[in-house]
Amino acid sequence: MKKIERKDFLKLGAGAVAGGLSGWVFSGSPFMAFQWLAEWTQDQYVPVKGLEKYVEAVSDSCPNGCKVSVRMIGERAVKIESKEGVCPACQNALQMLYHPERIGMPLKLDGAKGSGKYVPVKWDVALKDISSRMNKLISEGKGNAIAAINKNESLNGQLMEKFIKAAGSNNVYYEASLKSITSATLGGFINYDFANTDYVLSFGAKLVEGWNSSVDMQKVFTNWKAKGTKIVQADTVCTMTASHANEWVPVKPGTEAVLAFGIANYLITSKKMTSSGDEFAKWSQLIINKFPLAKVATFTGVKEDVIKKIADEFSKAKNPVAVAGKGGAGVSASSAEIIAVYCLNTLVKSKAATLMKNSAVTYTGDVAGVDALIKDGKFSMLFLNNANPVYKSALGEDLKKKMEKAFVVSINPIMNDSAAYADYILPSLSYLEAVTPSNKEVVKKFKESKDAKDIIIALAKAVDKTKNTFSFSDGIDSYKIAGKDSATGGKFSFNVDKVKNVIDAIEKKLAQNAEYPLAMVPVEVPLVGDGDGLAFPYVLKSIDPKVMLYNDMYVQINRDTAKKYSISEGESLVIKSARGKLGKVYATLTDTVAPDTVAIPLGFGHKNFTKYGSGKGVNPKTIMAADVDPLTGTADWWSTRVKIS
Amino acid sequence: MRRSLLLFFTPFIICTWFFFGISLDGCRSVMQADAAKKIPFMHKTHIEKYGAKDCEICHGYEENGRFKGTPSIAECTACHARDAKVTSDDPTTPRRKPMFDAYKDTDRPWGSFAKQPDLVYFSHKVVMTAKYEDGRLKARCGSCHGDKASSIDTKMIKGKMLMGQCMDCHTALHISNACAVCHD
Amino acid sequence: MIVKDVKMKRRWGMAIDLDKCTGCGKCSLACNQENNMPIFEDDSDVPKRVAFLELMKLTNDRDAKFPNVKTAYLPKMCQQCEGNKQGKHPAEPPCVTVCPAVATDRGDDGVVSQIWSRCIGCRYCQTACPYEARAFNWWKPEYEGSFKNSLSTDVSVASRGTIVKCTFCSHIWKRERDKAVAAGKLDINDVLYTPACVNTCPTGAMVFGDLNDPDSEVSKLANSDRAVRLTNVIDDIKDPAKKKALMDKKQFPNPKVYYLTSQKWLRDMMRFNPRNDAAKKNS
Amino acid sequence: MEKSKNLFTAIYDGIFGGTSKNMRIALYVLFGLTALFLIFAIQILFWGLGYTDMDNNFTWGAWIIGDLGLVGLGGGAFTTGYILYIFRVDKLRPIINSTVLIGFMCYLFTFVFLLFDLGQPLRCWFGFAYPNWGKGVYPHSMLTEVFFCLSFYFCVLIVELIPVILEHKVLIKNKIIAAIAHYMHLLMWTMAAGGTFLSFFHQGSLGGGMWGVLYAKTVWFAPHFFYMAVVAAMAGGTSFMTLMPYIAGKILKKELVPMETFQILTRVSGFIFIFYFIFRIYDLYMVANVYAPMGGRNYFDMWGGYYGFWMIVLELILFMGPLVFLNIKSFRDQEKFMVTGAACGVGAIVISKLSVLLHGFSAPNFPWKGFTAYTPTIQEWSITLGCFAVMILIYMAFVKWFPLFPHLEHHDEHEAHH
Repeated sequence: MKKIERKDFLKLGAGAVAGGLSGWVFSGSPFMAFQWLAEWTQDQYVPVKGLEKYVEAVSDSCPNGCKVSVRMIGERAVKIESKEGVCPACQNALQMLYHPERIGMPLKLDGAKGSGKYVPVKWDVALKDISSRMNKLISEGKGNAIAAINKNESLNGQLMEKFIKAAGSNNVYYEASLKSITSATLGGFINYDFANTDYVLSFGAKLVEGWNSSVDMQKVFTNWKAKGTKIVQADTVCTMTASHANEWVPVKPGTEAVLAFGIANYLITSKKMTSSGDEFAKWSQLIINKFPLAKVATFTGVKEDVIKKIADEFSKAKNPVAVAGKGGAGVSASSAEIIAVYCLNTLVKSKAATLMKNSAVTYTGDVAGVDALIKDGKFSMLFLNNANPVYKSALGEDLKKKMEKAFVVSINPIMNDSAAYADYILPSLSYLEAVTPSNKEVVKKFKESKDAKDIIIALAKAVDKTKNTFSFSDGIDSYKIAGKDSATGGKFSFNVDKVKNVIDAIEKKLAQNAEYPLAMVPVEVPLVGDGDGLAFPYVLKSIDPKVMLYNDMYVQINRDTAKKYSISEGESLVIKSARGKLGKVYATLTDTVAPDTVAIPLGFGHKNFTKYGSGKGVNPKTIMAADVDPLTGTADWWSTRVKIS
Repeated sequence: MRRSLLLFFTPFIICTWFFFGISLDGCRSVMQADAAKKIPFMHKTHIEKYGAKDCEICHGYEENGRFKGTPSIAECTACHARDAKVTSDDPTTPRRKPMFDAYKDTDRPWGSFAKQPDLVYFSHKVVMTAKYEDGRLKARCGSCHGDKASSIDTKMIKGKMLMGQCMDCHTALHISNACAVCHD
Repeated sequence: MIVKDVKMKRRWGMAIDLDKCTGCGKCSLACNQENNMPIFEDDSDVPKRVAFLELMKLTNDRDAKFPNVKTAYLPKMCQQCEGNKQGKHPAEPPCVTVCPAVATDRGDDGVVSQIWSRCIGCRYCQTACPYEARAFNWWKPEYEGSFKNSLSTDVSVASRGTIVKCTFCSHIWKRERDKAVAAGKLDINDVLYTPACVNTCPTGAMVFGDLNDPDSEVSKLANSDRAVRLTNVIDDIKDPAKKKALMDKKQFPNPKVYYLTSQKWLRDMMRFNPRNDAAKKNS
Repeated sequence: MEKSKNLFTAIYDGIFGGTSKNMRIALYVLFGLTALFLIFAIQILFWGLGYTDMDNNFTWGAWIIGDLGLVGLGGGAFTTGYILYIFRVDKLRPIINSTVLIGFMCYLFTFVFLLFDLGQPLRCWFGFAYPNWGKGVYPHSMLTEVFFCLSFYFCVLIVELIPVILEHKVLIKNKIIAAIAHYMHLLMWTMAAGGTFLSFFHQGSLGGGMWGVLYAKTVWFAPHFFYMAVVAAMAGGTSFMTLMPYIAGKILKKELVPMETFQILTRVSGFIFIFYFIFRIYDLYMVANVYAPMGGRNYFDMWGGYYGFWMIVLELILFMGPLVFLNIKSFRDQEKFMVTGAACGVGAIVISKLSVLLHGFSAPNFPWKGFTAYTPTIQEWSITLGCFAVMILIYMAFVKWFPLFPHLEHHDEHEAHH
């Protein structure tokens, strides 16, 4: 036997190591270890499993009352489906329901307004504080200094109206919408019988892009396509409605009203048609004198014979209807425009447009509308019912200043631009957590948030004067007192005294302006609408790169106009109007926009709308025209004179 | 030279064998479900004594066809009633089992036979109802789970499912092996 | 006993009527919800965005000037290409042949699958895809806080550095199949389903079904004159002999998503070269 | 403490000792780039590819450009080896070690780049474990072919490189090592032959076939692309293999490789460049006239944005270098023309690879979309340049410490004898 040397140990060791390694490798475990490592380094999330079921729910927060079927996995809602159609907000409700920035407790301002510093408080503390302030105001005889702005006419808006009226104030308003401005102008909103019309003459209404009730309009659109209803769209930008229309009348920005005057003029003078509205004679005289066809043609850029042709077709159609209210989710029109278009309906005796009224909703208070409240209204206490006027109103900056001086209570589930100026934020629910007569809550309520209806009822009960406003204490019972729509709209009046000024203002706005040579009109982006969608990531996921890319917002400019101002694709722009200037936006050149027009996306530029919605683009309403219309009580911001540099 | 080879290869072979074994065991234990069985359950006794021939009595399906898996304690206490006697001479009535007292009705104190990763969509119902043209079932419980019905072991019967096993069966039974058949 | 091959007899396809599409974007919402799309703080980083269904806005301002312009929205998802038989080569989608790890593959029902756990993240399939239909997880898919609660269990969450794509919601088919089997239906080939986007379309612009079934609505639409497939120039050649000759020289994507339109401008915009297209050159 | 300080000074002197000031600055830059490479490598490997400017449209970027360039130019190794070992052109022997080393490094860093480009680098073995081989003899996926041929050829290069290391003056004193080195050299022709065989495949697949088979992407589709890439690698690679030792020689101010060797190699290169040029013209003709119209597109419409048609023009201009200077004897005999020719050849190859990538990805896939651009981020630049820095450092180390240029050593010995 040879002596064992150090060398031999080396050999033994080498053999052992090599053997161990090969054994390990051949067992396949390194490959599994790799797989593991790959999964472990990335912390793969596995959704919690559970039993699948479907639960029916009805939306109580949107005026349409969307009916949906929610797919549940255990206690979690994972998908919203609907057979009958659902509006974008209701379809995206899961993102609201499970938003990481949901407010779970009543919040009390703890710092300067707008600082965003809030401390959570108990419900009874918050209610007590609010009610004592209300009691004080009412006892001092300043009940009318309490104001409220509702998002829409859904049941909680109606309850809010009842509550504020009971407190002795007239100041309940609704965010500017088609219904609110039409009602303020005509005394009732218009119920269009679109199913039975054969000719639709739309003055800038983005019929398929969220206008009025998007669910109904999608159905109407399908019906039109099937029946071959003729759609004529007057629009500045080639929108989807304009593209789908049988005829697109490319009018110059902001001249939809003038086109309506022209058509009315032609129908009255050549066809001897008359309207049944009050002061028709006075109005027709005004229009005929002010807007001869030649002048209309120069203003609108539509040739005289085209106007005549449209008017002829419109008057000869079996059941024509003219539609006013420019825009999709965000609607803007002057009272003169609404009246002129409704006048067209009365001239041809359209059966498809009826004035309606909701028994529980009045849109005007001491002043005509929400922007009038901001401009002229005096309030020392303001309730915001899911409304976001700071963002949505063209006068939002003014409202901020007024809110700093007043006591503001905001009822909403997630932070928004207006709630950031509130003294109290009372957390409400998404509709999936709410109870309605037809369904139980689909998902448990988030922390201590409460149904807006319950919050309003609790508030009413806590205030001495309004203690007996509601005979019930549970929101579910409020469905009994829900308002009903009925065709008892007010008498249609041309209101010539007030409208005359509006018409003058339109004429002035359209006159040549050397300082501000361009017109800025808004366009809406799918799902974003006028801004409500922006807090939700799945909405952001669908935005076209030609609208927003890397948080930069793009405005659309006509190619020839861009050449005139030597703007190239993607160049950064500063847009200025008489009211101020916008932050940096970028240009995208397209021929879908009329010459000398800047089409700017609406709905971006939130300052405080969760981390997903904030700081994305700019809000054009801050520089948009803000002359408050005496009848609608809202600013007609649609077309604004601007310059670019 | 021969000595050198011997010195090298002896530990080489031993270590290869040893580490191969250990690593393979390690892999297997990773692939397999938790072996701990808190409640000793004997399949064979239950089947023979009480005639529970159909596995679906305990391992049934939800309404939408998803497999329920292991039964909940409620299903055990349905026979082994919580208020029955612990000892009894009557062999026909199931006795109370004190070990259930520690559990709620909704508990399922058993581990799965094999857990599938999240990206596998496996439907017991579809596999169990697939038939040949002559009407015979393509798969039985035993095809994957082994002969549990006659098992007298009260220990957890562990299993492991690797994709290869699924694919072997699919190939043998001429079922598509395309990825999306099982994965999403 | 002879065991017959059990093949899917379905060949799923989709038809999207662009004349009916209003661009409401609900298909995109439904798709994001159904397929557990990751949520990032800034999803305006479009080039790195992870989404299966892209709502593309197209206009004809390449060919026309104001006011003769038109606009349309085009929901674009994976077009589930088939390729065509070229000589001895079997028909293969452009992405499937290139994958080095067999992570993507075409099922019997014609749906191109993508298995993220097999994907090594080389992005060759993305390079090969002419429809930009595949998305790469450049970042780890995130679902901040309570957003996790809205995740469906039927679609697994992919890891960072893998490709994901639309599979016509094939998990819904599995779901429907389970339901049918539970209800006692044995022939799983009979089971029909509807992907999330089609299910939610409010105007009925999207139609989904079996292209193998000549009576199905989708095959009728696909065979109609209004059908046009995105940038698939082989469709422009009507002469079958010439078509075959061209297909022998080269494969074409031949997608199973058909866009329907009666508008000439839309058909033009779906070709790079409408005035001088392959049809004229080769006919 | 004292010890480590000593060690540090020893290492520092070992690397920087006896170098000129310029060389030291160059070394600092190279080490700096290497450090950046390491830092950003960790970031990319641990937190993913989100930090690059690649996106769902521009799926590949700097690293694949690096891959294409490295593999295309590293292809000189197989061509030179083949000419030396199979045709027995022994005049090439002085350059072969350098060639093998460059080839080795090119392939090594091709792997490194490929690894960085994977979203799941830990799953890189899937390429071997689950290859997409299809039913035929040849793999279905070009990338599978790349995986296999590249790794096999890399093994061949390692075997070819071993004698260079074994012939180190310390190691060669061991008799066994000397014998191994000797016999390995003798048998190297088998490696050269095998390597050439393997090279043909992966050159074709990574350089051209990978793009040529993308039938749905009209920008790239060209069935002959596979073969063109092989010719390109042979033409450009030989030029590259000339250029590197030449530059090293200029820096060291020594004749590392005799001029005669350079001229033989550049002559070969120029000759192959004629074929490559003809092939490229055929390629342009076919793509513009047959394949682009087949895919429904106009060839010139596909060029635009930042990476426009100027790339083709530049490439054609650069072609003139090798075609004229390397093929006409009177030019080739003059050192400056020879080097310019070789540099232009390398340039033409690099530009063609760049245009495959940049132009191919920037061209829109939809008729209503515009051209896109790609601006590599600091991470991409650092990793790309860092890899090149490491390559240069390795080459320098070999020049300094290993018998990379046998000619030089004979030369030195010769001088010592006198």
